[in-house]
Amino acid sequence: MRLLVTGAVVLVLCAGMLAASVGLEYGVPAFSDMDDYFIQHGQEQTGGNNIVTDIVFDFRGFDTLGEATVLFTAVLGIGLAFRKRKEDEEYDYE
Amino acid sequence: MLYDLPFLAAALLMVIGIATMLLRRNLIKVVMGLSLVEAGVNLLLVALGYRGGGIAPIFTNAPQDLMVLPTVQAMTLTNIVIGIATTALMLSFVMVIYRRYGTADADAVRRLRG
Amino acid sequence: MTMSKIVRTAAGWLFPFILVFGFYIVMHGHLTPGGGFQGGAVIATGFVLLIVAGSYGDISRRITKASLSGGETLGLLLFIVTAITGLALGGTFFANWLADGGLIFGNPVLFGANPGDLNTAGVIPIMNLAVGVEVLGALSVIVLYMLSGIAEEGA
Amino acid sequence: MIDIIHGIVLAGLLVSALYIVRCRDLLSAAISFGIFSFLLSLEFYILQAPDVAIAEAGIGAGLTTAIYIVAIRGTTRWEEVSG
Amino acid sequence: MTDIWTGAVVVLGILILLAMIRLVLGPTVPDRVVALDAVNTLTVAAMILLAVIYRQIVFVDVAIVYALLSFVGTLYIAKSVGGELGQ
Amino acid sequence: MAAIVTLQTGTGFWNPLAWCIAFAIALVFAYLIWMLGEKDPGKGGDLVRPYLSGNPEPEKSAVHLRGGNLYWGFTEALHGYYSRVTPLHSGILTDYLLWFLGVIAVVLIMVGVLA
Amino acid sequence: MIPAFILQHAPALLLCVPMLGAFATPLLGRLGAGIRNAWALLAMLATLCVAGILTSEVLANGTLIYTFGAAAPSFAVPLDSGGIPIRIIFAVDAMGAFMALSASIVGTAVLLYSIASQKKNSGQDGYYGLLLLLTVGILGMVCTGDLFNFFVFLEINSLAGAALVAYRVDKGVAVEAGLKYAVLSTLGGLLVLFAIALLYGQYDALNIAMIASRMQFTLLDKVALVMLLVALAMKAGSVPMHFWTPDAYSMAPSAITAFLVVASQASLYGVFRVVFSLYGLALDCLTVGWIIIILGVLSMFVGVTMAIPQKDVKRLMAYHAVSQTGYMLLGVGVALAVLGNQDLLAAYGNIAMQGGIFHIINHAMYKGLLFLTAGAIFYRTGTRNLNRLGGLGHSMKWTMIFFIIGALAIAGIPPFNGFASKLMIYESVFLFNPLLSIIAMVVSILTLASFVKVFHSIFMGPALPEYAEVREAPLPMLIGMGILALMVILFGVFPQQVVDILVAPAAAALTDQGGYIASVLGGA
Amino acid sequence: MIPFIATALVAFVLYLILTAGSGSFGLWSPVELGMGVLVSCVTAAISRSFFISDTGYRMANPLRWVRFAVYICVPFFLEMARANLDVAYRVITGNIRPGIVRIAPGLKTDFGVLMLANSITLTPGTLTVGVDEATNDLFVHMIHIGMGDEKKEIFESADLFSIFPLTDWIRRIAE
Amino acid sequence: MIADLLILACVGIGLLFNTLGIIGILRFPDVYTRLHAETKTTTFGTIFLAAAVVVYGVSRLLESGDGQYLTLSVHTVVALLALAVTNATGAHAIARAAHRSGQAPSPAVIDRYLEEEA
Repeated sequence: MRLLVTGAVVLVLCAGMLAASVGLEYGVPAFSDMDDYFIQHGQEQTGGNNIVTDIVFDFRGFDTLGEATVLFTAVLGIGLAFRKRKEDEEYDYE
Repeated sequence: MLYDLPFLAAALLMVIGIATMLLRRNLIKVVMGLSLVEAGVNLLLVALGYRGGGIAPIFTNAPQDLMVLPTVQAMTLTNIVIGIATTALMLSFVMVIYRRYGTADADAVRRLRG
Repeated sequence: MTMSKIVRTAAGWLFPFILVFGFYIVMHGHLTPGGGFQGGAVIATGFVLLIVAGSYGDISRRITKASLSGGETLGLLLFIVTAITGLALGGTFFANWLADGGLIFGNPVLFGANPGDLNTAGVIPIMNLAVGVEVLGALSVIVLYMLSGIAEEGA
Repeated sequence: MIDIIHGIVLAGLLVSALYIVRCRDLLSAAISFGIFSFLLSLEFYILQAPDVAIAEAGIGAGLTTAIYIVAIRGTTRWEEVSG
Repeated sequence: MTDIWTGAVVVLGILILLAMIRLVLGPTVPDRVVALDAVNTLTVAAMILLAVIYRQIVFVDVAIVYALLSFVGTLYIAKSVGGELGQ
Repeated sequence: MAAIVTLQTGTGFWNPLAWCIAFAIALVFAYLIWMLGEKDPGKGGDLVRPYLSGNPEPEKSAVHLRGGNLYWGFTEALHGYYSRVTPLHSGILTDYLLWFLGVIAVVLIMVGVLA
Repeated sequence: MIPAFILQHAPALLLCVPMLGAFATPLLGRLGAGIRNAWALLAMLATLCVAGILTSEVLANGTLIYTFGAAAPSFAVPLDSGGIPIRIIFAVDAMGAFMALSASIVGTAVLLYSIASQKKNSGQDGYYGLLLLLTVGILGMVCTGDLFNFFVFLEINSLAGAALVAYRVDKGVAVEAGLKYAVLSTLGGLLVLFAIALLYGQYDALNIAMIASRMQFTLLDKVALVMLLVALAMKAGSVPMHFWTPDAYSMAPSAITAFLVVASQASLYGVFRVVFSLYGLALDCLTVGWIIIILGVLSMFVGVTMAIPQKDVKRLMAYHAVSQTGYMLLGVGVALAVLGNQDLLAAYGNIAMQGGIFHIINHAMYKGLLFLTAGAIFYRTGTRNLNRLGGLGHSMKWTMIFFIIGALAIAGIPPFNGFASKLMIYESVFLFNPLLSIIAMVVSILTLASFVKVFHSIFMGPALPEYAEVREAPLPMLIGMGILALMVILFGVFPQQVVDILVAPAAAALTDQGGYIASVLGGA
Repeated sequence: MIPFIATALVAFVLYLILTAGSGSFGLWSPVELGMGVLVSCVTAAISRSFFISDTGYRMANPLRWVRFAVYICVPFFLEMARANLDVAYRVITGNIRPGIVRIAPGLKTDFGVLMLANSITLTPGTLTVGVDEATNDLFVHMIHIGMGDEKKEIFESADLFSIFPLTDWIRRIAE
Repeated sequence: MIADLLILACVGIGLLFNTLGIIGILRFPDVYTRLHAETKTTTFGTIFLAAAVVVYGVSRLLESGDGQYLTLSVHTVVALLALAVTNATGAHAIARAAHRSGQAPSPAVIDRYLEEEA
């Protein structure tokens, strides 16, 4: 039963995701105005030759800050998971 | 049909990852499935930005030519780092669970229910 | 438990090479492929290589979690302070306040395809460095923590 | 010509992904994941995204494999037999 | 001239697929690691050649990262197989 | 004052102040009624001793109605519903994932067909 | 009075203040616990101030635009770009400011409470850092006007939440809950990213307003809509994707649970933002509206019925959180279903919408209050099992009073705030479909019944001997609870003020898609 | 201090190699040089204790580096070519007779052992399997052991290589 | 023209050896012999492929005097060195691990390491 449901779900999702690959045309983006702006003006506005880095650190620098924060969060979380606990920190959950 | 290959592969990777998460009971396998889904999304993102005959958007030593779209690459970079952060966090959880429960079987890790 | 002498020696020799290469990637992020994340990941992999070649107990004494996570925090603070400085100097958050200023990293850039000059791009190299330090600290401390998890179990 | 390379790399990706799904030995799955990361990085490279390729090579191939191996060592190597 | 390079990359790709047969067949974990190493080496070669095909010199850096770092995963697997990890 | 606190709900209004006043008045009435009763039943008399068929009075903590027993009747009446719904919260991660993805699939079909 | 500098840069400061606080917390933790606590509290209070300033500014002057990295914050569209936004843009409209204010109020209360409740625990550096990071995630989600930025903050939200859920690693149960939360929300996040990729691939834009102005509702947009809608609804904890909610809410430290409610509501905000601002009238409002309504009704009913037989007090409250989420989905879903019809929208759609949005802040307050009281009880007695608790009304009087306030508010008893928003929902939904309204009322009654049970079994009855030494909760915890209780009463007594000042602009901002686009793109 | 300087020099040279061609043809721009100094100092500060584990500083001698380069280019490469032809022959014919033998090269430094082990691994039909930590003896898996050779307790390291005595080269480089 | 021929030859040799290596991986009976094939032949083949690239770079450098071709050659050599060192060390690590995990060389006439470890 469970296998059947799983199969059906996977099939539907497969159809949905394949629809995505059919709807878009590979190699020919429909619009490219934002990225063309980056390519044409990125170098003069930021001074970096690598447009990807320009985007990562200048145009979309805030995403990068968020992403560094994600890494920081993961480190804090892992540190909490493997921390050494005090003796009296046992709880009764039931 | 060969033309859309990267999109097809990305979709298939996502579906394979989802199937792994649903069908496999080991928690590490579940996390691996998640990583597969993430890889599929990354591939989709990068493939979306490809322009036929384009070159990488780096002006150092590049021939003057059409360039592929750079924004998706920045997004993919971000997503890769987010991916390893989540993967590491979840694997740590799995390790702690194994130490407390003695198992990493999703069907057995179910003290919270009802 | 350590790996064999060959692997240890190779790791010791490769480590500075990986470090230099990682810093190269970090500092040339605005010219060549790479940047803070990639370079930081490369350096972190260097640390991870040292950890695998030696024993956990030995390495965790020489490279402490505290110093690595301290470096991570410092990198993040440098990053956000660089961004805030743009705000404080009258621009906005994340404004590129060093570009074309003539100061450090402030050379005007040549347009079009050119080999590139390290001394350009304003705050981008600084942010690259900050993110590089952050990522290297974070990723290597993750592996150290996870190894501490199994070391505790084995003991 | 490039299309053929595309096809080959993507086929390799799918094969290694399917192998991750079906093998019961988690260590083998982690190795397969390493190959998967390599090929994904190569695919990014072919798609003209060298930045992403470096990130995937460094993070995906080096660190993720290491983290998976440590996690497998910290738990169990063999997947439970379903039943 | 470009055809030579491209043809070489295609051959390398086929070789990668062949090496993955060992991944699937390999009875033990070390056998699979052999496949991993082979794929790694071939990928580095393919990347160097592709840098020439694309005339993007800076792409070679990716190959260096690859060559330096893939080894770490191999070492972890070897340490784990040898039963030395975490002791 | 009344206008400030009145909530217009489109079809009507709601005034918490008025409600509070009404509630206070009701409280006053209740207090008055309570005052009408006997002031002091007296200590130790038969009037205040619980009658338990002649048995001694049990300890107070023993008669405290525990939370789990409070709506026993309700859950028993809806037993058919609970016996179906409770097992769905199986605690198994993959089941949760299946529900999530299943809803996505269903909504995908709904949106794809209807919209 | 307030420097123009802060006014101008309020959206950026709103995020970088708690970020700076979070980054420095582990370093300051090495200096001493007191310094660290003071620092965290300072950062949170500063965030609250900035949120207040931002809200007043937005309510006074309309949508606030902040462009990251541009020469001036309002340069959303560069002159030479042909009218397309390039950089990350924060577009804080009334709805976003409303959510930000609500989140920072709850955050302050929770942080105050934590200073007392976590005193004995290890790993407090990480705890406070993660608490501030969770704030960052929530605030970022509600402020951003950029889809990818939304995804990044969603991930911060998920990871910080999961790490905090797993905070009590002692028996592994909390880690189990954390793992479930992490896996589900990461998968949800990836599907959100998939949807963003589809939208990007079609329109080459990441800005919500830009995509909205180019929206054509093709097949791909439908797929993206489903992914965004369901993934965010899952994060908000609606039935039948709610299974992680009771696990995570019951196992997290109580202060965190109170904040996780707000974190879920940020996802709910995401649902509303996607449906109204991103798609707007382009989508088939009736179908999607009914999908949301069905999710809402299911949430209400299943949540409350599952709550009744629970033994664990926090698990019970968690199911109630699911149930209350249903009200918000119901209210907003009704508004969405009639979005295309101006007459119906004016007749009851707007009121339903306002009710749903008002319920968001009300729910954040009273559910936070309830979880905090549960945490205080757990802190003193060490158990959460209703079968073992009893007679605490003798020793924990203030906690009992706060609990009564919260319980009456959640059950929709006047004069507390829950009633006001529920009344709006009942009346407007009754005009839409009487059956839904009746279900909502029944659910409300069941909620009351279930809280009577909780109240009875925790506070009533004779003082039990095993809790003879139980005292009142410490002062900072009471202050934290007191702040929320005060808000509950205030919102209940002056509902029209809150609706007029905060809720109605928020609802108007959501339904006015054209205004949103125009404010970002500059009068398109 | 000496380890620091040595490591920094190596790092600086590597950095220069990596950035060759950054100026005009083959030259380095001044900023690049300054950054190189900075990077190599940081590298040295972090990695000196891992890079130089022996107390001796034999490798600081430039002559040894020249010898190293010559070693890589001529004897090692030729041996490697021969090895590959050998393995290619065995791949095609399948004519193998493998076994693990012990050799005692008598090298004293870790770097020498590393070089020999890697040379052995990359050259004729041999693969380093293990190393005796105390005596620096290597255990070598050979793809083809000559008839009767398996009786020998310890193999001569010279037997492994056919054209050049690589062990002596390594001894001259590393010791 | 000479450069072209040289490149052709190098690519040919490189591909030949790589192919032989992969065949060896598939054909040999146990992990140690497979490692022989993998380590030596694929590294050697890659050396030749890289040599082809270096030849290309040098020829273009002499032709155009453009500094970027120097970068190409130098970086290729660096990649090659890194590959050689890591491949050899990695092969050693795998072999040692395989031996430690109790996998004896299957057709073997002698195993001194086993005696040592025992």
